[in-house]
Amino acid sequence: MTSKPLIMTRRAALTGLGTALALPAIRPAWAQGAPIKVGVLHSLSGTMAISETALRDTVLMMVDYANSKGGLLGRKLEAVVVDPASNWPLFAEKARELLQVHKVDVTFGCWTSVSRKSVLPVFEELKGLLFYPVQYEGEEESPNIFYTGAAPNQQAIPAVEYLMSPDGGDARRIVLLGTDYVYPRTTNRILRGFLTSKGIGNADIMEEYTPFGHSDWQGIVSRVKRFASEGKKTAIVSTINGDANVPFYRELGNQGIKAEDIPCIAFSVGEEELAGIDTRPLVGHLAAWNYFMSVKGAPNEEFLKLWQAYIKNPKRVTNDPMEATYTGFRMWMQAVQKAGTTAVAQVTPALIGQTLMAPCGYEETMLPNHHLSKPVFIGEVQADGQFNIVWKTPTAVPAENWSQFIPENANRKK
Amino acid sequence: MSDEISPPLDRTKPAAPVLYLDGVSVVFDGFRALNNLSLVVDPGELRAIIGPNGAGKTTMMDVITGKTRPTAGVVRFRDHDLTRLDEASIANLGIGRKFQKPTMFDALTVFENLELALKAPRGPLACLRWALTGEARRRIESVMEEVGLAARAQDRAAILSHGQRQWLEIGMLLMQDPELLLVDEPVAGMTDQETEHTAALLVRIAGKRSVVVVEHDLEFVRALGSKVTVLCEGSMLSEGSIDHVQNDPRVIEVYLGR
Amino acid sequence: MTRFILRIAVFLLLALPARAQDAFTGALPGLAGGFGEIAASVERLGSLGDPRALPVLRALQDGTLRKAADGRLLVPQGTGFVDAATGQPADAAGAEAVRLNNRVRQALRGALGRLQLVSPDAAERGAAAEAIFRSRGADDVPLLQAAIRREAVPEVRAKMELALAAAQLVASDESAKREAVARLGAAGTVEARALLLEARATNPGMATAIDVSIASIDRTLSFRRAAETLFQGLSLGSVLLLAALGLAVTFGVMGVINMAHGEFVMLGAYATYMVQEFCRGVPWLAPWSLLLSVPAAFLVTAACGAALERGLIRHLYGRPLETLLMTFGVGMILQQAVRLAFGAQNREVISPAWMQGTLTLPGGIAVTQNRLWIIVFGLIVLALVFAAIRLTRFGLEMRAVVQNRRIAATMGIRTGRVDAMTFAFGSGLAGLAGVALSQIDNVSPNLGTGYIIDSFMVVVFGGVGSLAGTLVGAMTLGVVNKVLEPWAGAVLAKVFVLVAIMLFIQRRPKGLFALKGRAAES
Amino acid sequence: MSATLASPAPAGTGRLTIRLVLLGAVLLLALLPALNRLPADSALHVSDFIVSITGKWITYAILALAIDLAWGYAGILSLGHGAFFALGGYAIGMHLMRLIGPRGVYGHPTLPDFMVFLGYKDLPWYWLGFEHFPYAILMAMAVPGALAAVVGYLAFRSRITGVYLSIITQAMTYALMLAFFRNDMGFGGNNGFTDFKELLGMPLNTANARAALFYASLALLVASVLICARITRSKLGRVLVAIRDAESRVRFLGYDVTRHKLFVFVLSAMLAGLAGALYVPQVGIINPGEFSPGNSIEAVIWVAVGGRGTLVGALLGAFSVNALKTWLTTVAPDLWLFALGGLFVAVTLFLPRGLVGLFSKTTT
Repeated sequence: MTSKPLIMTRRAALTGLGTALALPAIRPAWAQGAPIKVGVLHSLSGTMAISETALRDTVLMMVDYANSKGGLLGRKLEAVVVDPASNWPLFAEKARELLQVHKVDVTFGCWTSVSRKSVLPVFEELKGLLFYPVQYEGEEESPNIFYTGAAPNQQAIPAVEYLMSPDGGDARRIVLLGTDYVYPRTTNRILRGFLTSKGIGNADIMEEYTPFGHSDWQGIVSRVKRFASEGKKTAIVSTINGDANVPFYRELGNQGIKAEDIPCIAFSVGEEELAGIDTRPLVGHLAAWNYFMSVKGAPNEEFLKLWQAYIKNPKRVTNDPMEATYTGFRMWMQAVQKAGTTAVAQVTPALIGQTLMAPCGYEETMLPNHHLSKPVFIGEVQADGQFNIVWKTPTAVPAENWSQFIPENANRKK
Repeated sequence: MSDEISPPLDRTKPAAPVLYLDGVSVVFDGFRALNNLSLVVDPGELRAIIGPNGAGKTTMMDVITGKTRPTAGVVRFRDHDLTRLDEASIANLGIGRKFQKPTMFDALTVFENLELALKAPRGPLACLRWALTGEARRRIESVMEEVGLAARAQDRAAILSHGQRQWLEIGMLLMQDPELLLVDEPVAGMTDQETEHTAALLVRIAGKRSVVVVEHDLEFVRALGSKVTVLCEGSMLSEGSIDHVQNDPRVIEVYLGR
Repeated sequence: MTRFILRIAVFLLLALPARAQDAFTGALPGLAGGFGEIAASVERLGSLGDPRALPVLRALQDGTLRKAADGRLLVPQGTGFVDAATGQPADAAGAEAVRLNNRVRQALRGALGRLQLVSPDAAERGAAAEAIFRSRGADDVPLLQAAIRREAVPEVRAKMELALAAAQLVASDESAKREAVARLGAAGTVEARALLLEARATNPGMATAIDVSIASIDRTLSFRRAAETLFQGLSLGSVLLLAALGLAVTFGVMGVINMAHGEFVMLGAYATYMVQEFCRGVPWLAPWSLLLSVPAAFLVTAACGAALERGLIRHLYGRPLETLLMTFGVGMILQQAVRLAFGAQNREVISPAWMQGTLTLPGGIAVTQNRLWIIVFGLIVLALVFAAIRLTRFGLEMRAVVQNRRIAATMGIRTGRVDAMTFAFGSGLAGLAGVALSQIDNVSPNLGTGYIIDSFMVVVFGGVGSLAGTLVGAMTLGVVNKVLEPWAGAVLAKVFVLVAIMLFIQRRPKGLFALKGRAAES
Repeated sequence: MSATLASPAPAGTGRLTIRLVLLGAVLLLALLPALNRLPADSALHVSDFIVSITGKWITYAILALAIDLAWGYAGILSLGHGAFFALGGYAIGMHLMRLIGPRGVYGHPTLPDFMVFLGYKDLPWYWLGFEHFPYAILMAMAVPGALAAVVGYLAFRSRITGVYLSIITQAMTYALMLAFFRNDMGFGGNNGFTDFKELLGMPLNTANARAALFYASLALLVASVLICARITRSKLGRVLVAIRDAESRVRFLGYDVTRHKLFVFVLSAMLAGLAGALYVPQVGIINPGEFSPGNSIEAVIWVAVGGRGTLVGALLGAFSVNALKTWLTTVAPDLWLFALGGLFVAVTLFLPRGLVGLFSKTTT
């Protein structure tokens, strides 16, 4: 890592110090064009720091980017960074602090669903604006949150369709492996509904959950091998989260599960995660995302250049949630310009219908359900830790945050 | 040890023993700390126990007070089988113990230490409701008087001198109002005058209660003027008056020879 | 190389009727198309038996096959490229690599297998047989029969026979099929079972024979499964053993509760990473990096341990609970320091080749190499710890200080130094655990936190101060966990084990291998 | 064996000062929600943030008191008190979930969303009764109390003390954390319970509700201080200190140490449970992360920082460490762990009696 984040933080720290000291007293009045405040609510310590620090850096990069373009509405942008420390009640507390004490105009933050669920009531109560940049299980809609990651229909279902296609290996037996929390549970429930609709019976589905940070995959991987020996082509759909992936993939490699025989498609493994794994034994295993670093085209090149220059490391990778952060930030900037103010009440309607040529190379649109239309890519792991895109949707897919495969959603009016 | 096997006690005899040990053995990892030890203490008796280091004196006290379970043998207090009871129940039956190294509660004052030892209901709720009555206060004050700590009532036990700590612990023993007192090396660290005072105190107590004293200091034991039991390697070596045991060749060999 | 190609040519001419030479060039353009076309043309190239196909397919597999803008395919040769169809040198400027997907890889494996069945290298022939086994087709039967006739190496021959059986299962010859069913049944592998199940659906007439074979495989497999569960348990146990050994020294011997123990494990893993990065720059050192990191990790964490003991812990002797709280603070600091120094992301530690893949033991029991080595490593470390405590001067002084500090001091032992060394020793052992964990887990700042409670449980369960207890405790916990896992799931298995330990400590508060007697009483 | 440091509350005039300071602090705290009602531009205005965060700290302070009662007085260092706190939180969380009723995203009349989602047809039996507030509050005390009774009985009976007890209680909270993370437990898995709507007919997320919860917490804090003071000043308090300093000696005086320890441990767990029950509606979420061993250790450290064995110390520690943490996670998001970790080290090393030790004149 470079020392860049440290320096940034110190700057953020100083501004934070200023506001914190002024906390009980009257806040200093800015002479003219008080800066626009951008809250950054990502864990910098604890278990989620591994994923979320890169997003913190992405937001800081975007603040720099906006300022280099002369700010917004003639005002400077200023980031307020806090550390909710992977602690969910602390997320709620910090959200309230950002909104009430620092009076931020917009917040970018959260990774896990539980952290989002924890801050949701706060944002709704205080009429804040949150951009949530990670793919998630859907089944939610809040007037105060914009979801710039994928809904299940933009990731999970195309991925399984691919596995069942001739190109993906004609899988007819599916292993659903996940970390035991709501995103895998929901995704797998949706997938079960989808698989049933495709004529795959329950006997051909294996579902297994492990705790967070699970590190001993020996038993499960051998059970998968056994399950795959029932005479039908088998594939693994992994919703394994975070830290558990490295030991999982190591075990997969060591037990000799080759992508040609039992391909494994992951929804939570991106370039950042692969950076910690020796990918040579894993070539050919898959991931489904709405963006890969290896996407070709000018929008992505611009994004990469911006990022690697900001982080001062030409080798640092980008990933899907970073792209979603970037896209969300750009759309927010556009909406602010359109609305002529940062007031949430005006920015929110201005956001709907915003379009952006995103780094993924497709034009993405903010839909009335606060989700984006996004393309879906399937990438194969390469020996160099990048993904080779083997399949993509022809156009951006609109998000369905209420899945049609969940029976309880049947009577929900669209 | 079931009750049926243990030897019947003759309750008709006026002086049934207070403490009755028969064939008690304690084995730690093959090491015999006590070896077929038998001991009988009568009501009101003052008994001194001496023996070289490792003779099993402290282990014997541990067995009586429930700290250590015997590997074999009978341990009775009046008609209670002590091998089945824990320390607290044994203490509540009326056996008080003073430790070799004076042990008390350093964070509490002298008064409070004695108050804790005072015979009273011991349950948590009873302790919560406990209020110091005039009578209890008088008892504590009289014991403080007796052990010479009246002036230090409000001092913390931590700042007492070694001798004063010995006294405080004896005082706590008295507060418990036990039928049998086990006193382990009560005069270590005491001045001659204090030692004399202690001997007199123990003799005085012994009239009403049974007292077992473990001590190295033979002068002190002589001052007690009681029956003496000599332990060696976990067994009884000799028993009788101080003169008798001092002249017993086996005792001399153990203390001086080999 | 030329001789080899000649042999292929001769063999192919013998084995197959001559086909039109331009079938090869006809199949090539497909490689420049979509994945479906690539796969189809790979299959055609494989079945053509044209010697020119081999370099093309190999280049495709290695990712070095290029396609030019005009659709010509370029194969690397020497420093440049040649046109795959004509063999003429060609300019690769502007050409892009032909990409693979799993379907292509599958086809490629079969095609290369068919072509490599005549390779002079026995290992390559064996791999080829395995590849055909996986991608078998009815066409492979004559190919394999010819290869088996010429094969001299028994192991390779066995693999070929198995592949033949797999191919016969999808061919039309009924009697050969029956034979194949029996042979696959005798093979007793998961893969054979899968083939048989597949065949059962398409050959209803042979259902009974197939069921007999499957039943025989299932018997073999259930035995193998039990053995593998045991191995997995021992493997988990050895990880726990490594993590707990350091605690057995610092907690068991010194009575110091070091909540930063997990962070020391993490530091050991980062030391492994650092050594690897250093060795990467020195090519001849690179293969030894993991071995080098063993002493490096030990020294780094031992130094940290010594610093912690001298700087902080020694002021708190006799106050174990304070030490616990203080080291928790130290753990927080270490974790964040590493996070700032190395970044929050995982670091990649590459396993050396000898630690990758699976080893098949007699009886077909498959064990993963990295786990196997960690078991060996754990036992070696245990033996060294035992030797260090029992046989060295340092061990003697350590035991003396533990038993009676004052007397040890009067005998001229510098107790402060012994304390520091003992603590450093225990911390160094944590570093060794870090080396092992870098091979199976994330190298991230959180690495150690997942192991600390389990390690404490091992030490408490086994009996504080007893190395034998630590060994038995770790292995028991590992095996019990793995035996329970299939029924209860990974989480409940762990919860059950924790509850069981809490109840067990009821019965034996001092653990399995308790020290008894007066020494333990005080 | 166990900690030998001293000191029940200092006697005489010191005690009076402490009472006055405490009374002043309580009055000051009681003013906060009122100041919150002042117009936002008033110099004395206190933001919602301050009110809600202070309310949260008050529940932490109750937890700290509970820990101090067990550790500072009876020498029982439980590293699992976070579990009692979390169980209390779950009990009230279950009540709050039941109150959501058909307002959940799936509109099911009785089942919470996550149950609809996992395909439950009926409420599991252990959810029955939680629609009644008194029952939920009872459970917020009874469940932690019962757990403490079982674990405590097993541990104290076999005389597991000191660090062993700490390790066992830590394993207890760890096991509970793993268990509650399981979605199949019927407690919402990792997501736990969130998006509460109302409590006792009062919509949450309003200034009124915040003030009410704040005063309820403050009342419980005052009650806890009084209960703890009543205990520590009684002979029971002295027995506990005696157990802390020389457990076996207390046995030889005829006290049933197991019962005394169990009494205080269960009481402490129940207090922690109640604190958790007040904490959850204020922060709006309860999830298994509350069971994480680190949380329990942190709570113990509040007590150590403030000064254990004194009730004021526990309060002081809980407020000061949490205030510091809130401030630092914003001011120095990358470096606050150094500051906090360093504080823990410094306090154990240089201030064995905690911050209170700085002010108290009594000598040891």
